[in-house]
Amino acid sequence: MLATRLSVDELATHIPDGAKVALPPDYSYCSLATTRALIKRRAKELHLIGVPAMGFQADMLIGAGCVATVETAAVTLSEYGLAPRFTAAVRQASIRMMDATCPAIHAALQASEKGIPFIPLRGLIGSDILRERADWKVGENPFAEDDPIVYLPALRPDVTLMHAPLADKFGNIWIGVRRELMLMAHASAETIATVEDIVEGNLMDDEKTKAGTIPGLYVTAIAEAKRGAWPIGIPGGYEADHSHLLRYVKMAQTEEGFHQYLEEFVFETAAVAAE
Amino acid sequence: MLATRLSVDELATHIPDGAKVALPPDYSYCSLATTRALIKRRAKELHLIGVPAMGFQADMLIGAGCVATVETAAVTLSEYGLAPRFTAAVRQASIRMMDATCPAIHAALQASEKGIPFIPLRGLIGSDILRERADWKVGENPFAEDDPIVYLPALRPDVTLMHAPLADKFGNIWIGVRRELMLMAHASAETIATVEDIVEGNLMDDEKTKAGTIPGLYVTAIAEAKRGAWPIGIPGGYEADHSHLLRYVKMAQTEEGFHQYLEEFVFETAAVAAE
Amino acid sequence: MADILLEELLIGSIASNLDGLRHVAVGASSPIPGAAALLARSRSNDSMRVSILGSEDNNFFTDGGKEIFDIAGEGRMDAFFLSGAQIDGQANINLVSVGDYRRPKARFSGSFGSGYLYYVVPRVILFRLEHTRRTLVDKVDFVSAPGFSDENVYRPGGPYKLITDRCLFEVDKTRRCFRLQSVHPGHTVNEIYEQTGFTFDMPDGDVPNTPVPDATTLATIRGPVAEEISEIYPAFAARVFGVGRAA
Amino acid sequence: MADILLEELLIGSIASNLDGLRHVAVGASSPIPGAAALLARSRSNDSMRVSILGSEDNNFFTDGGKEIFDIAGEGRMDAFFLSGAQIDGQANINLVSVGDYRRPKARFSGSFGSGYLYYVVPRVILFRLEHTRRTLVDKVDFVSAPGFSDENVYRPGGPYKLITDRCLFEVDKTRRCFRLQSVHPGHTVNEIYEQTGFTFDMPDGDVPNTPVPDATTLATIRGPVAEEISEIYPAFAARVFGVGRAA
Repeated sequence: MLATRLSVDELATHIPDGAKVALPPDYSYCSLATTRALIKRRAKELHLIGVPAMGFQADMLIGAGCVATVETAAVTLSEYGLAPRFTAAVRQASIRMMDATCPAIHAALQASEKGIPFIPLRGLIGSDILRERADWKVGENPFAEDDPIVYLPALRPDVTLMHAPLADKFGNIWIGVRRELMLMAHASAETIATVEDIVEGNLMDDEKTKAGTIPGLYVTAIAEAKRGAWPIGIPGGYEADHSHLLRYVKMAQTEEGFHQYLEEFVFETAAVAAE
Repeated sequence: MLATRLSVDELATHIPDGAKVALPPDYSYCSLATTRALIKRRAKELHLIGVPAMGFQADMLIGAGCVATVETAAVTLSEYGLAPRFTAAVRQASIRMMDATCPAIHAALQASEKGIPFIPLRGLIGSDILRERADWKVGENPFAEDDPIVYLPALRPDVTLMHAPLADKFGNIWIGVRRELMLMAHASAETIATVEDIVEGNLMDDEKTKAGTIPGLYVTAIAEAKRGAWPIGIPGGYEADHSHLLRYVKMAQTEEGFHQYLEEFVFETAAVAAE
Repeated sequence: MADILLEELLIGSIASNLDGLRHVAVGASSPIPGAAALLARSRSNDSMRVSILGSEDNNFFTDGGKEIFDIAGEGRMDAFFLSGAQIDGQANINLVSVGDYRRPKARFSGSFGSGYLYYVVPRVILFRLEHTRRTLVDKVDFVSAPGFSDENVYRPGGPYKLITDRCLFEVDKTRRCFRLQSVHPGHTVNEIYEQTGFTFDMPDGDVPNTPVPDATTLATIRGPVAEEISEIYPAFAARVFGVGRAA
Repeated sequence: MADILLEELLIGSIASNLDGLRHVAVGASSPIPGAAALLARSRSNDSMRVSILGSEDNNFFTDGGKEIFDIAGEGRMDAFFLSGAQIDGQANINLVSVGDYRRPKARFSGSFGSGYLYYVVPRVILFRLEHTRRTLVDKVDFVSAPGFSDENVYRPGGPYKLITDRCLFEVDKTRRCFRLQSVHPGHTVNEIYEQTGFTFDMPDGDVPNTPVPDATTLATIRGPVAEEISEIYPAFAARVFGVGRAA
């Protein structure tokens, strides 16, 4: 079965307003190209799910007003510091926070992957993370006496968005050891990806490549986007654009500066050239 | 950290009498070399766990009197028919059966892998598999009304035994797409493996190889054993020894014939030459 | 159907129950269902995926043995095939043993994935080539998976058809039983009654013959499908179609 | 300790709390704990594994983001490091916000894995370089993870030490509080009292100084450990040890 191949703007239409979107952290495979397409079409009310944390991608979407809810273990720009638009939005209570802890997100996605309605997890009891999560419950371990444990409902994103180094024409996507992306694809109703290259042949034909490949079965559509992670990097590919990210962080400290950034690097077609 | 490297006979001592041993099916990576070592030292009271089914390996261990309990979704010799020593043992009630269904074994191992005490699974309700499993429970889905679901306790094997194509001196084991072996290693207290080759270098250094590698962290010891899966084959390596397997099935139809097989191919040192 | 083999009839008949689906999975030791799935795919205009356990060419899983069950649990598998040492009139299947479970007269391999897949795959096609009172029984000795479940049990899947070497049954989910749908050419309704150990419903009016594959279908079965199935089942392909290497 | 840097003191002190362990894991943005783990490994006679998030050389996971947590949940991780925007006298940590959670005065990144790892890793070392009443508080505004749990809560792990730029506290699990273990050279007990927002126990007798690394340890830190840590934290390694490329 051949993959559906789209432009980046068309790909972004698979994330409708209000969608639950699963996103990887900055050090994984993030599709900033699609992030810009979402901002350009002024996407609204997105529910972002960090797997398990998010970075620049989330900060931009939040700053641009695309986001209603943020479900994540963290939003961080790592060595670049706190995420300025995220921080401002939380302080203004303009987004709904669903704070989590990393393994709770992984586990809840695994429940979705397996088609089970919930999964238990240790930890969390006595934390304010749990206190604030009305959707999580504490129950008993049925195999022990007086052993409370947290029950997490399955977390099923509408769509996973990623940027991968390679795909083939069948929609198979190579992610290597970044298997959280495999889990995200399994757990989500749809998966869309921009990729650096669409290779000849079938990634499933070589057992070594196959071991790190998301089967096309899970993939709704792909789009070729050279340097589609820019301005962040992709592991084994290119480095982050350090000076651009510093510039982002500086501009994004204020709402005005952030919108000036969007004008310059997202809304202007010049953005394409900058890539 | 360097791996512990042993002879096959030494490796087999990591499966003490009474141990819960996880085994893969014939079409995966089975260590028949270690199976013979276990029979030679007259291992007793083993609890075999098929992940999710077993074949020749289990039939031999059962016939040789090494096994007390069989927990599996099936014991099958595929195109060679029913497993004769398994079938005889069940009919004589000389082993305790814990019949399962494939996904229940995978899910219960995933619970062990995650360090959660149980995991729910759909299906099973109304089956005699469930009726016969006193260790499984039916409970409620806490996120719905009147929605019974099976709770499986985590399944933690004492040891996983496998035969893999490659390992390195750090104990990293390459299993490619056979990721049920990865799950088994994660879920078990210990993992031991015979391997065709112990390669120079580190399997983790190449991201393509790394994607299909069990980290040495999980591996207690390895032993080199050329053609260690014989008389069955290993995928991508060598084919099964068809005429030998036919001979096994013929001899194993009776207890006498089976013990003659053991004399010829297990207890006799000639067995080594036959490999 | 002088020149049409039983296998070809079954392949054609099963395939007609798969058309329009997105993903059909086939378990181990199932050459006829495998060929039927490949036939259905060949006329799907590249919109159907077929996964066959044991195939290298038709196996696109990369997350270990659990993935096929996870896929089914998530609703990404539309059809699957199951069999039974015994199948009864309530569509219960038995892959375990005959007689007392703890001291059986006969023991088979085991339930494999049936205790799960039968519940979650919308279109489970039961397939049994031995249609006798020994295999199609009034009540199975061990329920590997029940044909039907109580109302409150999560059950998006279940039995859809039962096909044997003599006939095709359809499933009546309301009445929770089989209804004879068609009899294979050369077989009779009386024979079905005699050889079936459970009671079943009859259709309104005459019982039709199971349709034989048309010339185009037959050519597809004997050509590309035979070639593809020989990768996984060389002995079957050689015996039935005279193609591929023998095992 | 004229010629010994604070970083070197901390690295040596942390490492002495890791000796003999099988697997020490280090999270993101933790150059000093990372270097301490590498130091402990260097003298473990090849019996310790160290995994460092963000490292290529010291990352041996092949099952995605969940694996490090699964490993911890299974008891295969002996020590980990956590910090907090706030840490209180009951060893509660706060990585989320200051003020009302729904309309905070300050918001930080989030809890990351703390809501789980703090419960299951036997030896969690709290590490906070800013030792003031702003960070070491009487009561945290948000509990990312509690220091202690009720008796019936599964809790094989928890806090083991708290190390700051001024001193080292040990954890009294029975009294559920911190006890001052040693004061870093150049700092005083009085200063600790002034700068700490929570009450803590005092040891019997005099409060010792935190031992400074001996010459062999110092040579290891400045040699192989500095080299190794520069792979992950080049800016840190360049600034503190003058090795490796600068970021």
